Amino acid sequence: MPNQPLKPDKVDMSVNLGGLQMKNPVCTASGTFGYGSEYIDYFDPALLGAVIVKGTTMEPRAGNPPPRIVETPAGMLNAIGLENPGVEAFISQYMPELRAQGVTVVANIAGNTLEEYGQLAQRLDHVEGIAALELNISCPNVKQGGLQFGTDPDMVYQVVNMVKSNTQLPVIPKLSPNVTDIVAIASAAQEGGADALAMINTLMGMAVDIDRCRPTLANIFGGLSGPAIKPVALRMIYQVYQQVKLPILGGGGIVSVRDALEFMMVGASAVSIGTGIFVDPYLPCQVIDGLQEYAAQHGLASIKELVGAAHQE
Amino acid sequence: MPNQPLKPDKVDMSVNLGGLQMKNPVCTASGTFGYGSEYIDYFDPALLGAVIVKGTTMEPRAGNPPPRIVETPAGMLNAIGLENPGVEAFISQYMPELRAQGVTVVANIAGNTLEEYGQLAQRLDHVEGIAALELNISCPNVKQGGLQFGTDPDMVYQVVNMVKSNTQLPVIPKLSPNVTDIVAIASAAQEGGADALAMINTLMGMAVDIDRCRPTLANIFGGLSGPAIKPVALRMIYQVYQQVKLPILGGGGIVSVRDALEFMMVGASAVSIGTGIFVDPYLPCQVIDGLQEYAAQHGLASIKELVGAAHQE
Amino acid sequence: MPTLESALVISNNQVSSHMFEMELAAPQIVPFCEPGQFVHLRVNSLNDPLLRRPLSLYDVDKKRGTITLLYKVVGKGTTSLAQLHADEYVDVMGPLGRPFSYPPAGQWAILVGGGVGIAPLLYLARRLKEKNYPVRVLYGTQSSSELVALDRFRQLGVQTVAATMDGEADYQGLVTDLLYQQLSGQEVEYLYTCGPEPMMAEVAEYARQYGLNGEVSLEEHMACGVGACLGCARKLKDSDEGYVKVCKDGPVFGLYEVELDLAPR
Amino acid sequence: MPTLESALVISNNQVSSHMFEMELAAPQIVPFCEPGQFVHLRVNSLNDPLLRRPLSLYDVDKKRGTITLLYKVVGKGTTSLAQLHADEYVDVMGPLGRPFSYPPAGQWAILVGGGVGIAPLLYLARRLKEKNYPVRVLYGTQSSSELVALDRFRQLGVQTVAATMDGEADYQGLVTDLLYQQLSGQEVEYLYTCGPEPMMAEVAEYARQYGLNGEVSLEEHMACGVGACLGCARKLKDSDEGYVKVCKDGPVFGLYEVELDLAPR
Ligand SMILES: Cc1cc2nc3c(=O)[nH]c(=O)nc-3n(C[C@H](O)[C@H](O)[C@H](O)COP(=O)(O)OP(=O)(O)OC[C@H]3O[C@@H](n4cnc5c(N)ncnc54)[C@H](O)[C@@H]3O)c2cc1C
Ligand SMILES: Cc1cc2nc3c(=O)[nH]c(=O)nc-3n(C[C@H](O)[C@H](O)[C@H](O)COP(=O)(O)OP(=O)(O)OC[C@H]3O[C@@H](n4cnc5c(N)ncnc54)[C@H](O)[C@@H]3O)c2cc1C
Ligand SMILES: Cc1cc2nc3c(=O)[nH]c(=O)nc-3n(C[C@H](O)[C@H](O)[C@H](O)COP(=O)(O)O)c2cc1C
Ligand SMILES: Cc1cc2nc3c(=O)[nH]c(=O)nc-3n(C[C@H](O)[C@H](O)[C@H](O)COP(=O)(O)O)c2cc1C
Ligand code: FES
Ligand code: FES
Repeated sequence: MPNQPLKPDKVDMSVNLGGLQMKNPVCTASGTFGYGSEYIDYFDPALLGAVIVKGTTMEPRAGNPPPRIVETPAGMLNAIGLENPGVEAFISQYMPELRAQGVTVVANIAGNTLEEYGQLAQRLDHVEGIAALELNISCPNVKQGGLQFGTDPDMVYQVVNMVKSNTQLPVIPKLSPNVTDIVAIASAAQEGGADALAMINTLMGMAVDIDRCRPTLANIFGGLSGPAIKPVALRMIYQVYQQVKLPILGGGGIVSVRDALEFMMVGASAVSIGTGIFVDPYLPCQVIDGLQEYAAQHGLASIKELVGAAHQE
Repeated sequence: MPNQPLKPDKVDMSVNLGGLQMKNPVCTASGTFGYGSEYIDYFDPALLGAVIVKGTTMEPRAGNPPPRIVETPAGMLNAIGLENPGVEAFISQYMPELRAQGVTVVANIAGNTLEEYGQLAQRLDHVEGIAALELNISCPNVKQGGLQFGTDPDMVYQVVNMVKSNTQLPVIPKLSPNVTDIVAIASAAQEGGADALAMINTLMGMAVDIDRCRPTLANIFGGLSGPAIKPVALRMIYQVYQQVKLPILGGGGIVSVRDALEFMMVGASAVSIGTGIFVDPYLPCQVIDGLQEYAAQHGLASIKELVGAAHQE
Repeated sequence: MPTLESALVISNNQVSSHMFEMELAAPQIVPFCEPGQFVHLRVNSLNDPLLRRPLSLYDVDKKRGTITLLYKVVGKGTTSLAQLHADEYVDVMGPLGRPFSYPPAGQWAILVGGGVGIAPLLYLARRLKEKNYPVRVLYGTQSSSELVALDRFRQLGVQTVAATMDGEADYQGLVTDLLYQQLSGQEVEYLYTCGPEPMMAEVAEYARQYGLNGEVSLEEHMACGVGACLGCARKLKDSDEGYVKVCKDGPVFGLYEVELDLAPR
Repeated sequence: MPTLESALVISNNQVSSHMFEMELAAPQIVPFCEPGQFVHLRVNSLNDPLLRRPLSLYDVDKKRGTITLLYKVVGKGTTSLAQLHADEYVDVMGPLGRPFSYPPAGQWAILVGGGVGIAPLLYLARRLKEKNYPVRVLYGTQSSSELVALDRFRQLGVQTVAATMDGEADYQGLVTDLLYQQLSGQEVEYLYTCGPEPMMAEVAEYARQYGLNGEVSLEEHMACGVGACLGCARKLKDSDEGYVKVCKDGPVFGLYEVELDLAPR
C-alpha cells in the first residue's frame, strides 16, 4: 500500500455490516460486556461501533452452578449457561438505558427450538434502539436430541430462515467453530438469508482440577475464548471470505490493535472484542484509535480498504 | 484417593496401549523429536515409553517452502509439509541407530491414497524395532478431491481397515480435532479395527504478518499445537473415553507434569509430548518422574489407576 | 468511582515464606477506597496469565495516595506479582465490589481473620477505629511465622488476639475455638470474617447460636470483576432466585446470605 | 557438547536506544562455544512467549565461564529478556549450530557486519586474532549511536572501520559501499558477513566479482533449534535437493550456498 499518509480524522471509519450501520468497526462481544453499563466507569459505550448484549432467551435463565469459569493457557473457559432475565425483562429493564445512552445495540438471541428463535425475532423486531439480531446457534436443539443448531448446515439454514421471516432487522448468525466444514455452514446461513456472519463463537473445551481429580467446571465442558483461539478464528474467516459473499464480523482472541488488523486483513468487515475486555477494559477504544491510525499512516481513505487485504496476490 | 503413600520405585509405570508395550506412559509426538537422535545431548531416548518418529510417506518429500512455523499465543503453527526421506530411507538410514539405542519406536505413516497407507503398513510390518504404527490421517486424500481422510468417518474406517489387513503391528490412528463429532470418528476407527487411538493432532489455523499484509506461513494454513489447544484435546479425550472402549494416547499442549495428569485423568492411558519439547528438552523426563511421584504420593501401585479418574462420580 | 491506573510499585517485600506485602501509588483509585473492596490487577503485560487477579485492599493511605496489598504466592499470577520490583508499574482496576458496612451503634466490631484472609480486615479495623467503634481482632494462622499482620493491628491500637497451632502465640488452637472461648455472650457483637470457608462457616454458626449479625468476605474465580461476565456466581442461601455475583453483589455478603462450603474446595 | 543450563545473569545493560548486552555465567556451555554458534534462550518460565529465542554468541570468556549476548529489542521475547535483572536466572540451551570455519592460510579475514548482525563477528574476530589471522572489520549501522560494538573491536586490537548514514563515523554511507571503496582487490580476502539480507547479498555479489570466498550467517524463525522440527528451512541455491535447516546445517553457510533475499522481509 504505497499511498500517501493521511490525517487520522480524514479516515472514514464507518462500516455497514449487511444493513447494520456502525460508526466504526469495533463491537463488544456478547456475554462479555453485560448490557453496556457494567464498564461505564471506563468508557462511554456509545463510542463503540456496536454493543452486542448478553444472550437473551424467551424465559429467564438462572445459568449454571459455579465454578463457571477457569483460566487456560492464553485463554479461558466459560460455562455461564446463558444466565439472563429473559426477553421481556431485557426489553423493559435494559433497553431504556441503552437507548438513552445512544448505544448501537445488537441483540443476541438463543432458542431451545426453531420456533423460539422465530418468537424472539418477532418480539425484538420493533423494539426501538435494536439495530440488528445476532443469532447464537451454539445451543442444543431440544427437539433434535440436543444436537447443536450450529453444527448442521440444514439446521443453520432453517434457523436463519425462520428468523429472517420474523424480522426486518439485519440478521447475523454467529457460527460455531466446532465443525468439520465451516464453509458449508456459512453457505447454509447465506442461503437461509443471512445479512452478515459473526465468527467465531467459542471452541468447546474442558479443564481438570487435578487436586480434586474432577472437571474444573461444574458443567464439565465450557467455551474456550481468548488469544488461544485466534489462529483458528483467522483461518475460518479466511476460508469463508473466499467462498461466501457476506460481510463478516470477526472475533476470537483479539487483545491488541495488531490482532484486529489480522482479522480485517483476512476478511472481517468489523471486529468483536470479548475476553480482551476482561484483560484491559480500554481495549475497544484502543482498537478504534489504532485502526484509524493504521489506516491514516497507510493512506487509506476508508477503513473498508483493509478488509480482505491479505488475500491479494 | 485416600491410599497410603508408596515409595516411587514401587509404582508400576508400565502401560500396554492396545498391544504396544511401554515401560512408562510418556512418548514424544511425531514431527517434534525427529528420529530420536536430535535431542541425544539432552537425554537418552530409550528412557521414553516410546519415540513416535517423524511422519513417513512412500516417496521422499521436500516439504513446504519457508516460513514454515510461526509462534501464536501459547502455541505455534507449523506447515512443514511432511518433509521426510521416504519409507525406504527411513528404514535404512534411521532404523539401525534407533534399534541400537534400544528405543521403542512407533512409526507414523501418511499416505496420499488408501492404497499408500496399505503399502506403508506392509513395508513396515516386519522391520525389526518398530513396535506400532501411528496413522496420520490429517492428510488430503488425493483421489477424493483433497478431502482429509480424518474428517470423514467412512474414510477413517477404510484407512484403519486397510492398514490392519496389512500389518501385525498395533495400529493407532491419530485423530484430527477439526471435526464436528469426534466420537463418530473414534467409533469408525474402532470398527475399522484400531488397537488404540492417538488424540489429538493439530487444529487448523493461520496467522497474518500485518507488516507484509499476507499470511505468515508460505502454506497459508498450518497446524496449531501447544498449550493453547489443551482444553480442546482434554474435552475430546473425555468424550471419546466415555463412548469408545479403546486405550487413548493423549496429547496436545502438554508442557508440565500437571498437564500430563489432566490428560490421564480424562482418560489417556499414555501421553505424548510435542511442542513442549521445544520449550524444555528435559520435559519428557520430568513428566515421567512427576507422574511416578504423583502416583507414589497418592498410593497408586500402578500408573494405570489414574486413567479416567476424573470420570468417577 | 472505580478507575484503571498504571500504579507505581513503591515496595514489594516478602513478609513470610509465601506472603508478600506490596505498596502501590494509586492516587486516582485511593479516594474511592472503602474497606472490603478489592482491586483487580494485571500482573504483567503478557498473555500468561491472561486474566487479572483480584486482591483485597489491605491498607489505604489517603494522604500518601497509596494502597497496600497482602498476598500469598499460590500460582503463576501471584508468582509474577512477587517478581515486580520497586519503580516498576502495574495496571490496577478498582476499587471494585461492595464494601463492609459499619456495625449498628453500640455494638462491638469483632474481626475474625484466618491466614491471608486477614487482608481486608486491617483497613476495616483502621476505619472502625477512626469512627470510634470498639474493635477486637481474632487472628489465626497455622504457625506464628505467618502472623504477618499482627504488628500492624497492634500499631493501630486495636485489641488483637492471635491463635496458632504451634502454641507460640496468645492461643494454641483454631481461631474459631478462640472465638467461643473469649467472647461468648459478653457484648453485643457485630462479626466480620474472612478466611478459609470452613472457618467462616464456623463463625457464622457461632453468630447463629448467639443471635448475632455480621458480614463475610468471599472469593470466587473472576474474569471481568465488574459484573459483566457472570463468571463469579454464588448461590444465595435458601433461595431459588439464582446466583449473585461475588465481584459486584459482594465480595462482602451478610453472614447468613450465602451458602458457605464446609469442605475446603 | 551442547547442553542446557540455568545461567546466572551477571549483567544486562542497555547499550543503545534498542540494544542490550547481557553477560551470563554458563560454565557448562562455555567450553564448547565456537564463533558463529548460537544459544537458544527461554526468556521466562511462562507460556508467553512460548518458544525459545535464538541469539548468537557475541563474546565468550572461557576463563570467567561466561558468554555475552548482544540483542536488539524487537518483540515480546527480547522485551522480556531486557527485563531480567542481575542475579536472576535464565534457561540457556547451547551452543548450537555450525560455527564459522577459519580462512585458508595467508588470506585476510574481512568481517562485514550490519546493525545487530555484528554480534557473531566479535567472538569470531577474537578467535581469528588468537590464531594470528590478519583481520579487518567493516561495521555499518544507521546512526553512530548504534555502533555499540565498536569499542570492543578496537579493544581487541583489530582494524575496524565504521560506516553510518549520519556521517559521524569513519565513513558516510552503506557498509557495502565502504567494502567496494576500501578493499577491492587489495589482498586475497575471506569474507564473513552477518546483517540484513540485502546487505549480505551485496557482500556476496562483491565476492563473486572478485572471485573471493567466505561465509554468511543466516536467521530463520526457529522452534527446536536442534534439527528436530524442520521448521527453519532455507532453500539451497540452484538445487532441487530440498531444504537445509538453519539451526543445524547453519546458521553459518558458504557465501554461495543459499539464496539470499534481496528485499527486506
Ligand atoms: C475479592 C477477592 C479478594 C481477594 N483478596 C486476596 C488477598 O488480599 N490476598 C490474597 O493473597 N489473595 C486474595 N484473593 C485470592 C487471590 O485472588 C488468588 O489467590 C489469586 O488470584 C491466585 O492467582 P494465581 O495465579 O497465583 O493462582 P492460580 O491458582 O494459578 O490461579 C488460577 C486462576 O484461579 C483464580 N484463583 C485462584 N485462587 C483463587 C481464589 N482463592 N479466589 C479467587 N480466584 C482464585 C485466579 O484468579 C486465576 O484465574 C482474593 C480473591 C478475591 C475473589
Ligand atoms: C541463529 C540466530 C542468531 C541470532 N542472533 C541474534 C543476536 O545475536 N542478536 C539479536 O538481536 N538477534 C539475533 N537473532 C534474531 C533474534 O532471534 C530475534 O530478533 C528474536 O527471536 C526476536 O524475538 P522477539 O520475541 O523479540 O520478536 P518477535 O518478532 O515478537 O518474535 C516472534 C517470533 O519470530 C521469531 N523471530 C523474530 N525475528 C527473528 C529473526 N530475525 N530471526 C529469527 N527468528 C525471529 C522469534 O524467535 C519468535 O518466534 C538471531 C536469530 C537467529 C536465527
Ligand atoms: C464469559 C463469556 C460469556 C459469553 N456469553 C455469550 C453469549 O451469551 N452469547 C454468545 O453468542 N456468545 C457468548 N460468548 C462468546 C463471545 O461472544 C465470543 O464469541 C467469544 O468469547 C470469542 O471471542 P473472544 O476471544 O474475543 O472472547 C461468551 C464468552 C464469554 C467469555
Ligand atoms: C513441527 C511439528 C511437526 C509435526 N509433524 C507431524 C507429523 O509428521 N505427523 C503427525 O502425525 N503429527 C505431526 N505433528 C503433530 C504432533 O505430533 C502433535 O500431535 C501436535 O503437535 C499436538 O501436540 P503438542 O501440542 O504436544 O505439540 C507435528 C507437530 C509439530 C509442532
Ligand atoms: S467476575 Fe465477571 S461477573 Fe464477576
Ligand atoms: S528450529 Fe527445529 S529444525 Fe531448526
